Amino acid sequence: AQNEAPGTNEPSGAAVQQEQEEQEALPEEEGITVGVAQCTTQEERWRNDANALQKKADELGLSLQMVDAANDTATQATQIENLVSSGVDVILVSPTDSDAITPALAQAKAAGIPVVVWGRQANTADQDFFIINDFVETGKKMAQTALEACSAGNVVLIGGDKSSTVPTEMTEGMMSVLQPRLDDGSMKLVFEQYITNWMPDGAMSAMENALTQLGNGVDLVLCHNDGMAGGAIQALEGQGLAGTVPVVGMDAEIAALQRIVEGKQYSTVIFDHEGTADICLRAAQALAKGEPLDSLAVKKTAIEGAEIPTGEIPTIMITNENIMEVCVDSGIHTKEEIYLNA
Amino acid sequence: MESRETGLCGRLKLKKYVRSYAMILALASIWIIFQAVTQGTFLSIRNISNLFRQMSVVGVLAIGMTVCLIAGNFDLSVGSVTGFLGAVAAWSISGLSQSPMAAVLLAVVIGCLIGCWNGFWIAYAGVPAFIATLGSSLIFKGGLYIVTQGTTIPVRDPFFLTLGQKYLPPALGYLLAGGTLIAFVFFDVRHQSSLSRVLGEQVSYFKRFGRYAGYLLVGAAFVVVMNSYEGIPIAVFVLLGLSGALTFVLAKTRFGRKVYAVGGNPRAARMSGINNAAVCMTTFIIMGGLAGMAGVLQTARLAAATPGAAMGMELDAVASSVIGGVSLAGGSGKVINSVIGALVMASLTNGMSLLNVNSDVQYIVKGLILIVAVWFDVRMRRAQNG
Amino acid sequence: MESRETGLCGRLKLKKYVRSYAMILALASIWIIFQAVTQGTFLSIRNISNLFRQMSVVGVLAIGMTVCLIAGNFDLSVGSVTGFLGAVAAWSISGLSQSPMAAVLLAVVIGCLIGCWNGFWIAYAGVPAFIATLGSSLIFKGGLYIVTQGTTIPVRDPFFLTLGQKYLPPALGYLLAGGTLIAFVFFDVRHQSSLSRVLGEQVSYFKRFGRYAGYLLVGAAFVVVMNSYEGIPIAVFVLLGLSGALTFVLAKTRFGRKVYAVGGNPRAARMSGINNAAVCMTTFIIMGGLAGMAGVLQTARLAAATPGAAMGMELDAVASSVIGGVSLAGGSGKVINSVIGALVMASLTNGMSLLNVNSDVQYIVKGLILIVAVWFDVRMRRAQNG
Amino acid sequence: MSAEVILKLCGIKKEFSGVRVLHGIDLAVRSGEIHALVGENGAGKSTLMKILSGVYPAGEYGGEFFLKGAKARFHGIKAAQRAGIEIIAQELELVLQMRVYENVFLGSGQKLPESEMIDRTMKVFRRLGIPLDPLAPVGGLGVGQRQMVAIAKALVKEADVLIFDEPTAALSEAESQKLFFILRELREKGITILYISHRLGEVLALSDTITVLRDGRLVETRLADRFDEGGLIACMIGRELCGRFPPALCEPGEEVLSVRGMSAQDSAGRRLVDGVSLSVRAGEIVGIAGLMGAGRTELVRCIFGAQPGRISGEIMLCGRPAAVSSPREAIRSGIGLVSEDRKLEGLVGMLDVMQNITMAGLGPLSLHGVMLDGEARRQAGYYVEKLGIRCTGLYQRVEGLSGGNQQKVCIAKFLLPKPRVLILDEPTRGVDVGAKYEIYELLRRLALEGVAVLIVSSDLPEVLGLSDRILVMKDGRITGELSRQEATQERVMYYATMEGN
Ligand SMILES: Nc1ncnc2c1ncn2[C@@H]1O[C@H](COP(=O)(O)OP(=O)(O)OP(=O)(O)O)[C@@H](O)[C@H]1O
Ligand SMILES: Nc1ncnc2c1ncn2[C@@H]1O[C@H](COP(=O)(O)OP(=O)(O)OP(=O)(O)O)[C@@H](O)[C@H]1O
Ligand SMILES: O[C@@H]1[C@@H](O)[C@H](O)OC[C@H]1O
Ligand SMILES: [Mg+2]
Ligand SMILES: [Mg+2]
Repeated sequence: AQNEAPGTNEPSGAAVQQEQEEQEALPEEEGITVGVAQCTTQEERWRNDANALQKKADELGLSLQMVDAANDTATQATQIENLVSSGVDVILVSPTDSDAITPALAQAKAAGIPVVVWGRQANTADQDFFIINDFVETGKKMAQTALEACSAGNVVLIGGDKSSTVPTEMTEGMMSVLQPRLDDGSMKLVFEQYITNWMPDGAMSAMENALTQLGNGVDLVLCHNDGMAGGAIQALEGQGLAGTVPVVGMDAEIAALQRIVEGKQYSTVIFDHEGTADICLRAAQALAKGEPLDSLAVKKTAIEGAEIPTGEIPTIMITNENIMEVCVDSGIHTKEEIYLNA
Repeated sequence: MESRETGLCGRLKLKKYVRSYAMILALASIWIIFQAVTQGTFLSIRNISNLFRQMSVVGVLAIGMTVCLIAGNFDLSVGSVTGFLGAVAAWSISGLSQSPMAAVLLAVVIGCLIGCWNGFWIAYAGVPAFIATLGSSLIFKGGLYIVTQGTTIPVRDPFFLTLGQKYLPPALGYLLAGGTLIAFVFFDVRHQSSLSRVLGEQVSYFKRFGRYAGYLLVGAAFVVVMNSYEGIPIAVFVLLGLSGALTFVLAKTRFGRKVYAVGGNPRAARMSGINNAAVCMTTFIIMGGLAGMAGVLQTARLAAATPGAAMGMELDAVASSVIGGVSLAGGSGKVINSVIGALVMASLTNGMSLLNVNSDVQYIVKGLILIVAVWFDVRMRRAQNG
Repeated sequence: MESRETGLCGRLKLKKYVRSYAMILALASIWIIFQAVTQGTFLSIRNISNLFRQMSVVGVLAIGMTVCLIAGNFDLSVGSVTGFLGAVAAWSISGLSQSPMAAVLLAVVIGCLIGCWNGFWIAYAGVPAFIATLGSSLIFKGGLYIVTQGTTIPVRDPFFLTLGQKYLPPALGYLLAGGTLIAFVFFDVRHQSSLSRVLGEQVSYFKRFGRYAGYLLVGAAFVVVMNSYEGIPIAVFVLLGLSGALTFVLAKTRFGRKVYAVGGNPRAARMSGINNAAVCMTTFIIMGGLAGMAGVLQTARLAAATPGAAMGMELDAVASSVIGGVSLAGGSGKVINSVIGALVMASLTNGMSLLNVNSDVQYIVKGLILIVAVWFDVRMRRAQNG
Repeated sequence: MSAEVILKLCGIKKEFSGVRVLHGIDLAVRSGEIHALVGENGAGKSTLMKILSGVYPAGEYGGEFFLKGAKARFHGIKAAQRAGIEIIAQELELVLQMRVYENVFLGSGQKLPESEMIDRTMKVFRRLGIPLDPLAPVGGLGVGQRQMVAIAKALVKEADVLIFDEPTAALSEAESQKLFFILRELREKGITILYISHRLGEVLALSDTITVLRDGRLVETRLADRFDEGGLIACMIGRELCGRFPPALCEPGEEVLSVRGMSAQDSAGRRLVDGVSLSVRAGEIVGIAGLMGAGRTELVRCIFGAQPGRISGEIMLCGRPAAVSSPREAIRSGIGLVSEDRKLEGLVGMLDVMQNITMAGLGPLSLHGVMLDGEARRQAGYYVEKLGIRCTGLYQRVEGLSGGNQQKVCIAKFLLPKPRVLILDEPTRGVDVGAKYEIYELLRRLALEGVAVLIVSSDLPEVLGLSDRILVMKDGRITGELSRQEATQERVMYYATMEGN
């Protein structure tokens, strides 16, 4: 847990002290506590968000109270209720589920606490700012990038655990791009499987089975995240095919970046964590102070009859072409980290 | 001689109380610690209300699991089945435009049918409960994905949502609590006096009224706290009602006796003319119906049925029962203790989430507290039994 | 009289064989059905090799679980612990630049210590295994996230990866199989002759050599199939080796007897002067060490440790054992049957995935087949026992 | 007879949850004697022996005892075993899933190859004179055979002091005699034997010294030849017992139970019961005698619908055919069976006395499915009093009762549904003389009320004294029928050991 500074309203002695120090340093921000309810921090993509948020909060002099729901809808509802109980000034939430979150947000509303939603949509008017990461869009982008590497042949799709809606949305996006080619017969979706708990081991077995079934006749592998892409590439490795079949993933895990420069994985998706954190927290700060949000919103989204000001989470496709500029030049990783094995 | 023996019997009974108090003591310690480290948030009236609402779904499953466990079985499918039935309820409202009552009924009835299915394989086909219910868990997980199509089914029906989100009017709360207490004292007085008629000894009035006073205190405190927030949450009321009903069934009915006998020594039960298979089947039907109710509460609480709803909740349900001292070997246990167990689990989750610590640390602390709390309970009991 | 009873005993023995054959029969049916519907892919040499590799991690856990189950306990923490230890191994190579041997050792030793921890709470502090291992499961889940920092730890050490990905040279495969068979026949002949000396009755040579021929056939078929792909996968070899060792421990050592006794009737065991707590503790240490090995195999297979690794695998492990006829009540079971159980589970997953049907349908079909296969097994056994 | 004292007990006290069951026992046991311990059910015999053998470790009891002059403080059974004390407990503790020889050598601490264990097991059984397959799973054995396994288990160990807690309760005369022979042999070797039994005849014949316990106090220790049976009984129960069996008064009435051509096979196709026909009339007590393994238990289990495997034959109740394929149907049609194995099939240990007693008669004790608690308590209380079940109250767990009192609970359970046919398999297993008489009286009274009573017992004097008619079984067949007048021990034994047909 060393990479995460403890939350500043942590009641333990050291943290309290730290908080006091901060308050002395930044007297004008005294008292603003942002409750952050994350869907999970067990995946690198979300952990990076958490880290970026913490870093940004320190810069802005905000206190964070972070909780994470380990991808469980009921837990998240509970946690938001708890945040409301503990009297935070703003709530920042990445919903585990778009609808299931609504009663909890209604409670926040009732308690007069403004809400910023990020990562996934919340289907309720009880929110004040919305920063979207649209998985249908992401799926589309991934498929489009994949078509650069391979535009005909047998496609294998390895999806995430259907206990969240993400896999369904990503597949929807991917299919909308591939559909014309599937229709004209130049591409064939030969294998589509969704892996319990997003387990890389399950993805590896599924890929082994796909290769066996198709006599290695696979031309493109679409994976819903990098962990599973890693499993799929292991299976390809077993057949000496790693590097010859393009594999697409998401999340920009360090292991995936390494594979990209090795040529074993074709692409991944990075969520601009710093940018996300910046928008989220500035929106939160503005809401807490009652300031306008105009400069942060790029558009308005109509949700349940309300027009919610909306910001955008930047996502960037990463391939071997742009990996240096996106990941190294921006300072996210060092070149040595990425080129460890290449 | 007689009087000495009844005196002893009194003492034994007292010990039984102490036994359930051990876990209450552990719970109290957990609460006090959280209260201290959350600087007062944990035991705020609002959070107490949250806590109880948060435990209600698992609580309903836990009391059903208690019945299964007492009969010497268990049900690994309740997580999936709860999710599935919650989705069925949501879909019957949103997709089929059924009335909320019909949706609740549908979930409970299908739940009972699923219970029949599980019970059939276990009681009549002889498949071990572990496999039969693991299989069912897979089946209804698949069913859940089919019903939800991998996305969320939102529910907007206000009456339905009431179940998960609204509160009893305060006055009604007081009325119900008062009524329950009076009924309880009435039946207990009758019971005690018939007892003393047989055992030929007066049960000490002092002790008895002490007990009534205790119940009154706990009940009143509960209702006052709940009412000073918004009232008793309806989901909590449902849980308490079902717990009361099941407690009655287990303690006072013929079926209840059979459940304990079958779980305690199946061969002896069979040799006493009990139809073990039918008893086992019935416990699963009860469990299924309760899973239906839990699914409804879960969907109403979240205003939506999600593909991941209630996943893994079977473990929480079993854990609640075991924390409450129900033995996995069957033959012993009480519904009320499982509710306390569920409260312990919910308190750990709630308290940890109020604290601003990393989720990995949360897991570790939660695991440790769980073990230590049960160990304390076990130790107390051992010390009592010499 | 004497001879009549020994005759009966012979028949009883035969029945036991039929008993393990029942699940083999079910397995065979599953294989044949999949072979038909996958149009020959399922039983292709390549897929058989895949199948065995895919089952090896769960297999290692299942044999450990068998020991726990026989002793009347079980371990819900093995999923988390396996993930944690796999990450520890990965981190000791990638982060600490340890040698692969050291990494394996570290994982196994820490595994044994975790076993001690579990065993301590269960055997000495009296915490029910369900709670103690559920708590541990939370603790090491937290530990896993701390070690991995929520991200994948890639491993490149070629020697380490060998464990998960490479094959024994075909010649070595033949040699080992041959050697094992010869050793087995040698010891069996010795054992049988000492038995027949005592029982004063000749065990039919015909039956005996029939049995040897059977083993030879199965063993040879296995090695030939594996060798005609790339050889016996090292992970599978590890699983078989560990199974052999544990079979020996359970069947032929004093500790093994004690495990059965403690699980079969703890009071009887205690009355016979057995130190139940020590036996229970040891079974958890074995389980922990095996979880370490399983973690290593898992990491080697994926060439990486991931935060979600082995999540929920405890259920697969218990399921494998139960499918293999190990009773959750303790006192009976065999390692080899659990391996067969793991093979059944892996076959279902593999076959369904070859078929590429919808994942929701897969869950349903898998659940159904699981129940029906075990039901068939139970029925066969019942029919045999009248 | 003035050998040294090997065991010396000083003021041994023991209480369970506040109830004192041993009030300071002082006793000296001489080396190489057979020292019998007698007393009513619940007198504290087993408890005392459990203290000596480390079942209740040091610290859980008051007082102290010395073994060979040294103070003994055992912290567990293992420690007692190491010191040379071995117990065969009253409630048999065997691992049913394991084979006979494995049980015999369980925890023996000896490192032996399998064939050696089998060999030694066979030798022990040969000495005991019973043909028992060392490889058979214990779960398939009858109670008597299990008792033999437990005895063998103690015999293969080298102990200085052997404690036998009612070893013969489930053995018939012939098997008991073999055991006595061995016990005397052991005595010759200098091994000390503590012996508990309710069969006073064998106690008088076998032991050198007899100690009588009553209500947790030692009332007498005397050389055996200073006692006669009447005196011993008086000493035990504090009063004289007039006549050991109540007189048979009645004229049998209508035929209540009639069994035709009953046969049962086990899974291996062996005939356990082979074409048995019998009938019992109202008011009649019919006894079934036979040696261990004769198939008596299987026969009565067939009648009760509790025998697994292939069963054929018909059962008539009061002249009408009755389909009895499960205990449930049997109980419904008015048949009750008190099983020989109370622990496995009789009691639910963790439930209380009331719940156990009412278990087979829940129907009449409930209204629309709701228990009539007052009535249930009244009825259970009635039988507790009537059978003299010694318990701390209706809410005591039956686990905590002494062996004999547990047996009485089992009997009460089947008295409560008021059966027309009551079958009792080893009805007085572990029951003391006083209580035995009460049970006999009760059975006789039931018979008078028109119940048909069928008893299976290995206690030959009991069968002879109680039954109006005796059937003798051998190898699953009835080999002889004797009226009360014709029946003698010799005749019964003749039929029980008859070769061929
Ligand atoms: N574990 C226990 N818990 C509570 N009471 C017990 C327990 N064990 C024995 N007792 C009580 O102690 C008393 C003595 O029991 P014990 O078993 O020593 O009697 P016993 O002389 O062996 O009788 P029996 O001839 O029936 O075997 C009885 O009243 C019994 O109820
Ligand atoms: N389940 C079983 N499997 C195999 N053999 C059995 C089984 N049950 C009983 N037997 C055998 O059947 C025979 C008849 O036993 P049964 O119990 O009827 O004898 P019994 O006359 O009642 O004698 P006792 O009860 O004194 O042992 C015995 O040899 C016993 O070992
Ligand atoms: O980043 C992905 C996340 O958004 C999804 O919820 O779970 C899988 C992850 O890989
Ligand atoms: Mg006794
Ligand atoms: Mg018998």
